[in-house]
Amino acid sequence: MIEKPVLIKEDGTRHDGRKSEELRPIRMEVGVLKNADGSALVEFGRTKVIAAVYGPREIHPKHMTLPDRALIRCRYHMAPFSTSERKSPAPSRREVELSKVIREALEATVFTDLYPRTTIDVFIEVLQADGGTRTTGLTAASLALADAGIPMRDLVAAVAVGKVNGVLVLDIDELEDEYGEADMPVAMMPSLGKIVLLQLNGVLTPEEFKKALELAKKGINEIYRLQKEALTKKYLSYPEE
Amino acid sequence: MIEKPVLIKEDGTRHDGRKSEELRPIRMEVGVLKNADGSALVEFGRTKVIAAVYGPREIHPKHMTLPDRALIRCRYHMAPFSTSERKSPAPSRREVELSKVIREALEATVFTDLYPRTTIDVFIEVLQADGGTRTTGLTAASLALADAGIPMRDLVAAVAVGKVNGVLVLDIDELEDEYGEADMPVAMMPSLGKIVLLQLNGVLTPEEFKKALELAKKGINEIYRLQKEALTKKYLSYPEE
Amino acid sequence: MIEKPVLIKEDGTRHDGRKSEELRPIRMEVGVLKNADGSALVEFGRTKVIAAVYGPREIHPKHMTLPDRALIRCRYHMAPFSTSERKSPAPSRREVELSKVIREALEATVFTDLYPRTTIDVFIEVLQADGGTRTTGLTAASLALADAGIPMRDLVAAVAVGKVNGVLVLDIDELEDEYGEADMPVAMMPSLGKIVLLQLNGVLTPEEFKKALELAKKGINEIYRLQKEALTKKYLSYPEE
Amino acid sequence: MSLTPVQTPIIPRLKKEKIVSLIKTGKRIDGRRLDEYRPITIQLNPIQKAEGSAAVKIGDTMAMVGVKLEVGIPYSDRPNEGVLQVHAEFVPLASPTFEPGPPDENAIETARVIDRSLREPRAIRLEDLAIIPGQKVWIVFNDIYLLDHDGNIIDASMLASMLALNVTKMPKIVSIEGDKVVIDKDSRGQKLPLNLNVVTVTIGKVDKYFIVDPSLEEESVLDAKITVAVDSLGRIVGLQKMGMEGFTEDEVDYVIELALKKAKELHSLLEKVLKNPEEASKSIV
Amino acid sequence: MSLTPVQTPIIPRLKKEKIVSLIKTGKRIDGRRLDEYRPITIQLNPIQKAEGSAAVKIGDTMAMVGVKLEVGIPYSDRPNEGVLQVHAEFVPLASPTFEPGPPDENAIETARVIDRSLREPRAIRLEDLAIIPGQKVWIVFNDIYLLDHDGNIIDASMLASMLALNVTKMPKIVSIEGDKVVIDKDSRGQKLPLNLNVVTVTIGKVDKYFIVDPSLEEESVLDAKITVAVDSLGRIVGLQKMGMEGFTEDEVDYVIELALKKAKELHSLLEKVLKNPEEASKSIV
Amino acid sequence: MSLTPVQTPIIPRLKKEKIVSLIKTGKRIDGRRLDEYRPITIQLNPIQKAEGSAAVKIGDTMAMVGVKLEVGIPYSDRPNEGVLQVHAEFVPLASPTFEPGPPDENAIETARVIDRSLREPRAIRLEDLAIIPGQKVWIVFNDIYLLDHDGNIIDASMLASMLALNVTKMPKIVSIEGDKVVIDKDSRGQKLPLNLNVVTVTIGKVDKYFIVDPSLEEESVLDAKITVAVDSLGRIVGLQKMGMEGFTEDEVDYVIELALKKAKELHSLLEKVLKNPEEASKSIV
Repeated sequence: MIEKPVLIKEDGTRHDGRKSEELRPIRMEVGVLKNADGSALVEFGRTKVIAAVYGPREIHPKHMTLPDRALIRCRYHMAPFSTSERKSPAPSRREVELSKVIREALEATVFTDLYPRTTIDVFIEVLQADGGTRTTGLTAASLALADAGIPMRDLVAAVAVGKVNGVLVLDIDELEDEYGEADMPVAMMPSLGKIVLLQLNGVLTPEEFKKALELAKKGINEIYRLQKEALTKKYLSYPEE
Repeated sequence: MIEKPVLIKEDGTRHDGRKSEELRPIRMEVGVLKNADGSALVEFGRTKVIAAVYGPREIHPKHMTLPDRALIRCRYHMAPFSTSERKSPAPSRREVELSKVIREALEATVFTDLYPRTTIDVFIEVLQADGGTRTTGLTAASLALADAGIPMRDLVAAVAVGKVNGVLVLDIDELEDEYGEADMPVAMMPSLGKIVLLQLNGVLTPEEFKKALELAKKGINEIYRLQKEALTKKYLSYPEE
Repeated sequence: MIEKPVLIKEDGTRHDGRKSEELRPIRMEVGVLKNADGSALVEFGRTKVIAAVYGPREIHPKHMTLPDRALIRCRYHMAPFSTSERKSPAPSRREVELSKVIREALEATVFTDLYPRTTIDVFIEVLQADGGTRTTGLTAASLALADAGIPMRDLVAAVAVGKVNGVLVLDIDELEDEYGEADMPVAMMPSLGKIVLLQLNGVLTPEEFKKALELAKKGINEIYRLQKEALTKKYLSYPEE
Repeated sequence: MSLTPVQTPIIPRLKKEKIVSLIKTGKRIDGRRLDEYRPITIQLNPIQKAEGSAAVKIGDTMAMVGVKLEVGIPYSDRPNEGVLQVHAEFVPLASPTFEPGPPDENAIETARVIDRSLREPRAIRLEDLAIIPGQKVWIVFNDIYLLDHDGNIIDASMLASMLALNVTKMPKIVSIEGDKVVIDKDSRGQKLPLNLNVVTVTIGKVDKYFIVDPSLEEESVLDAKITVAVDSLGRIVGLQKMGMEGFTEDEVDYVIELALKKAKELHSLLEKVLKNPEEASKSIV
Repeated sequence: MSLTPVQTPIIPRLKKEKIVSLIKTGKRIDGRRLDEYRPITIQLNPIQKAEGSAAVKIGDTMAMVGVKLEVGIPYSDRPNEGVLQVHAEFVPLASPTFEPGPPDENAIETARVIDRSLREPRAIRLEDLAIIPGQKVWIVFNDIYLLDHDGNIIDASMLASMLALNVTKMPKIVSIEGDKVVIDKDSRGQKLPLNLNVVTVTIGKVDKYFIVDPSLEEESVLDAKITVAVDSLGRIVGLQKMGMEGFTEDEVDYVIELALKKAKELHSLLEKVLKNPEEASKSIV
Repeated sequence: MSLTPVQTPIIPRLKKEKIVSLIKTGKRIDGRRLDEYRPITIQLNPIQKAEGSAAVKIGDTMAMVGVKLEVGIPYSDRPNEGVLQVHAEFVPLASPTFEPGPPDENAIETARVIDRSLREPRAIRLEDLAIIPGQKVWIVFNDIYLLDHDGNIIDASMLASMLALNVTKMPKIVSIEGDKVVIDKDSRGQKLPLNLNVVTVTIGKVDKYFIVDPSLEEESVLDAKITVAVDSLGRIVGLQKMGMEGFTEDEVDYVIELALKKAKELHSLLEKVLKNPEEASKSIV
C-alpha cells in the first residue's frame, strides 16, 4: 500500500501547484475526425477524451424507432491504454452507468422532437484517464453535437469538484480523487442555469455541498467560455485561415 | 470432507424427525405479487419459491409467434442468496435443463390452443434452496397459472422421492439429497393420473422404482389437496374477508 | 520445454519419412452425411476434417438478404477433442480469422449471382488437427459444395508449404509447423490458375517465397486430381455399385 | 450503449394528465402528501441460508436483499480490507417490462448508487474483515433482488440492504493453516461490524413540484429525479440525478433539504425495527 | 428461458399421419418392429489424438465422442476424486435446424442426462483418479459431437461415450514435484478405471403406442418420450421424461420394462464390440 | 460464422466507375500515382500513461496504439519468454458502419496479421522479458485503437504499433520476493528490447491493376488485396490475401516486388522519425 501523498501543501496549493479553485490546463478542438458528423477532442490536464456524433440517421433495427422524437444512443468507453492498469475492452459496470448519466444529461439539451424516427449517436472515447473523464467527455460530446449541427437548447459544460484534506477543490485529478474525501461531478446548461448531471461519490455536509456546487458553477462558466471560443475558432475564424 | 450425517435414526425417523412417508411443512400463498397476472409463493420446509405468470400477452419479436397456439416461455432461476455458496446470477446448465423439463410439464396442462399468437410467460424464482426446488417451483407455477386465470386441464403437483440409507423417503431435503442414493422428482396432473415430469438422479432397482413412484403419488395427492385449499382460500373466501 | 526433434534427417527425409516434396496420405470421401445438402470428409495424414453445405436456402433474419447474389456463411470450427490440449468449444480468435479467409476463398469460385436472396452455408468441423487444417478444410468444403450441386468456376484445392531447418517442404504437419520457420497455406482454383487463399506465418526471403509458391502449386495439382477422382467415384461409378 | 428508454407500460394520457394536475394542487393520485412515503413493511431474515437478509415493501414495490459472506482475495490496492460487492437483479417476475438476462443499465445504476452510499461513509467496517492481511479477507455479497416493481426501487433496495447488513452474522472460522481458511457456513457467530446506517431518499420533479417516493405511475410523468443518500450523522453520502431534464440550483437546494428531513424519518424507522425486530418484522415472502 | 419449440424441419402432414397410422397397426415407416433399434455401426478410436474416442451410427444418426484427460483441481466437496465433465455440441453441420453458438437446452439436457447416468452408478472409478489427493486430480472430458441428426440423439451419444471411455488410455505421469504434475500426452499407459457399463434406451409415445429408438421423422409425431439409463447390473441409473405430454403410471411401468429388455441387448452389443474391437469396428469417419 | 459483407457505406455507382476507369489509365481519384502512399503523419507518445504510444494518420485514416506492460504468467510452452498480446478495436466513433461490441472478424484479422508479423521475425526480444523464468514474465499489450477509418487500416495500425513499441519504456521492478514481483508503474527505465522493425504494405487489385494504400472509396471497388509484412532485413515476414477474388501467380509476384519496394520507403520513414522524434512528431490527438 502506497503512502498517501501530500495533496494540499502548506501554502494551500495542490500537489500539482494549482490553487483550490483553479482548473487544469484545458485544450478543446472541434471537428477532428473525418467520418463523424461532428467531433471534438477535449483535454483537462492529462485527461484526454474524444467524442463523435453520428446522426440524425436511420435506426437499425427499425422497431427501436420513436415516433415523436429522435432516439439518443450514447456510449462512454475507455481505451485499454487509458488507465494505469490496462483496462479490459469489455464494457464495465462503471461504463454502463456513466453512459446512462451522460445520455440523460444530453437528452435535456438536444431538440430531439425535431428529428422523429431517427437516432443521434454519441460516442465518447477516453484516451487517457486522469480524473474527471465523465465531465470531460460530456464537455466534448456537447461540442461534437454542435459540430454536427444538431440544434440544442444550450451547450453542456461539466467539471468535478472534490474535497481533499477537508478543502473543496475544483477539477480534481485522479490522485486527488483516489486519496480525497469526495468527488462530485456536475454538468450544466450554463445559460439556462440548469444542472443536468449531478453525482456524489464521497461524504459532504449539507454546507459543504452548497459550497461545492457554487465552486462547480464557477468552473463550468469558465469551461463554457472555452467551449464557445473553440466553436468560434472553427466556424467564425474559418475565412481568415 | 464432512462426515456423512445420520440420515435415518434407529427409530426409523429422518434427520429432521419426519417419518419416511411424511412431507415437510408446506405453505402456499396465491396472488402475492401486484404486477404479475398470477403469482404464488410455495414453501416446502425451508425451500422457498415464488412463481409469476404474465400472459397471455403479445410476443416480441413477432417471428416467434405460433399460429395455432400460445407459446410458453419458462424460466427457473435461483437467487444468488438461495444456496449455501453464493450462486452466480448467470444461468447455469442446471437451470437451463430445469427450465425445459418444467416447461414441458406445464405444456401438458395448459390449453394453449385457446390463445394462438400469444405468449404465456412463467417465471420461477428460487429464494431459498433446501432440496426439491424444481418440484416446489412447478407446484407454485401451476398455482400462478390458475391465479392468472389461464385454463388448464388440471393443476400440476410435484414432489421428489429419495432413497436414503436404503430407505425410500418422501419429499427429500438437501441433506438427504446430498448424502442419499437417489433423488427422483415426479410431477403429476393428479385428477388425470398423468405423470408430466419424471427424472431420476441416482440408482434404483426396478422394484424400488415402482415403490418410489407409488410414494410420490401419495405425496402428490396431499400437495394437490393443499393447492386446491390455497386457491379456495383466495377465491372463495374472498367475500368473508 | 521439450527439446526440438529432428525434423530433417541426414538422408534428407522428414521426421515421418516423407520426402520434402511429398504429400501425406490423403483420403477423400464425398456425401458422408445424410442431412447436409453436400458433404465431404478429407484426411491429410492424421488431420481429419468434415465439411457440410446447406443451401441455397432461405435466410433468417430476412434483413441480411442480398438482393443480387447469395450470401455465403462459413464457419471453421474445431472439435474439443481435435487437439492435444482440449480445445474450449467457444470460437477462438483464430477460428474467426480462418472462417473469414476460407469464406473469401470460396466466394471467388461460387456463382453466387445465380441464387439471389438465399444463403449458402458452409460448415467445416476439424475432427483431428495435425497441421494444415485450414487447407484440408477448404479442400473438403469445395467438395461439399460440388456434392451439393452448387455451380462453381472451379474446385478449390489447398495445401500448406513449410520451411523446416531451412528446407522448403510440402504439406507440413503439426510438428513441422511448431518447430519450423514458416507455414504458408495456399489455396487455388487450379484450372483457372488463381490463388484464392495466401497467408504466411513465418519468415521467407523473396526467393524462398517464389519457390514455396511453386511447391504449393505442385501439391495443389495433385490434390486437385484426387478431388476429381473422389467426385467421379461418387457420381460416375454409382451405377456399378 | 445507453438508449433513450421507451415508456412502458404505457400509462394512458388522461391518467398522466390527472397525476400531474393533482400534483400541481399539492395532491397525489393515491392520496399522499407530496412529501410522504407510502407505507413501509419490513421482514427480517426471511432467508435462513443467507448470513443476513431482509425484505422491504414500500407500497407495492418489493425488494429483497440476501447477504452472503465468503472467503476471498482482497483488492490489491486495499490488501487489509474486506471486499463489498453489491449486485442488483431486476428479475422478469417483478414487472411486465423486465426481460431475463444480465442486469441492464437501471439495475447496474441501482447497485452502484447503493454500493457507493455504503462504501463512502464506511458503513461497513471493511478494515475489520481481513482474515490473513494481504491474502484472505471476507467478501460481503449484498445481493438485491427486486420482486415487484411499483416505483422507487432504489429506496426500497437501500432499506433492505441496510437491514440485511444489520442482521448479518458471520460464519465461524474453523481453522487457518497457511493461507487456507476453513469456515463453517452452518454456525454463525459475530455480527457484521458496521459503523453507521445509510438511507436514500428519492425525490421526483414534475414541472416545479417535487414528490417524495414516486410510485410507478408517478415515475411516468417525472421530468427528472434525484436520489440523496444520507447517513445516520446527517451527512450527504451519495447523490444521483436521473432522468432527462435538469434542475436549477434552487431546486437542488430544496430537494436536498427535503431529503435530509425525510432521511431522519427513515433512520428512525430503521432504528425502531432493529430495536424490536420481532415486533416490527412482518411476513412478506 | 425455455420456449415451446417450433417444429422444424416441417414434415408434411400426410407423412405424419401415415407414420401414426402405421404405428397403430404395430408397424413403422422404415419397416421396423415397434421395439426394434435401427442398425448400429461402431468405430473405435477414430481420433488418435484423443485419449479415447468412438463414433456410433444408429441408423443415420451419427455421434462421436472424444475423451481427453487433463490434470486439474478437484471439486472442494470431493477432494480425493477425479472430475468428470460431459459436454455435448450439436454443430450446425448435423442438421438444417441447428444454429452455431453455445449449446442450446437440448444439447445441455443430453449432456446432463448422460453425465448423471455415468456418475450415479459410479461407472468411472473417480476415486482412483486422484493424483495428489486434495490438490491435483485427473479431469475426464467426455465431449459429445453430433455429426448427423436422424433422431434419438441420446442413445447414440451414450453408446459412443461408453465405448470411448472403455478404450481410453491415460497419459503417463512423468513427474510430480510439490503440486506440479507433468504428464506426457504422447505416451499412454493404463486404461481408464471403470466399474461398469451404462446404456440408455429411449422410448417414444404416440397415442397409446410405444416405439423404441424413434427416428427424426417419428420424433415429429411423438407425444412424449422417456430415456431410461440402465447399468450392466440391470439397475435403473437415470430417467428423463421429455416432451409436452404425460404418461399414466401403467404406461411408465410398460416403458421401464421394455427399456430393461432393450438395455440387455445394448449391453451385449457393447461387450461384443469391446471383446473383438478389430472385427466389430467399422469405418464411419 | 463469417458472412459475405454488405457494402456500406454505399458509394454511388458513378463514383465507383470513375475510380475504376481512372485506375485503368494509371491515375487515382485523389491524384496519387498507383504506387503512392497518402501523406503520413505521426505523433509519438500522445498517451503518457501508456508505457509507449503512437498515433498515425495515413491520409484520413487515424490509428492509435498504446503499449502497456504488466507482470503475468508465461505460456506453458514458452516458460522463459515474455508474452505479446495484440488487440485491435474498431470503435464506432471511427466509421458510420462500425457497431459497438466485441471485435468483429476484420478487427480480429487486423490484430492477428500484426501479431504474426511482429512475432515471426522476433521483432520484440521476448526472451529478454522473463522476470522469474517459468513463473513471472512481462506481458506486452499492444492495443490498436482505430479512430477514423478511411481505408488501409492494417498499414496504419502496423506503423503505429511499431512506433509505439520503439518508444516504450519498461516500468521499474521494485522488488522480487518469492514469486511476487512488485513494479512501479510511475517510473520507467529501460527501453523495450527490440530486434528489428516491421512494416506492412497493402496493395489492392482492380481488374489487372494494382494500387498501393487504397483509400476507403477505393476499397469499395477492389477485387481483392494482399498485405505483405516486410522486416528491416528485407524479408517477407507475413502475408495475408483478403477479398473475394483470386490472384494469378504472376500477379502475386508483381505485388510482392512492389511491396518490397514500398516497404523500404516505410522503413526509412520509421528510422527518420525515431532518430528525430521531436521534429518528426506532429500533434494528432
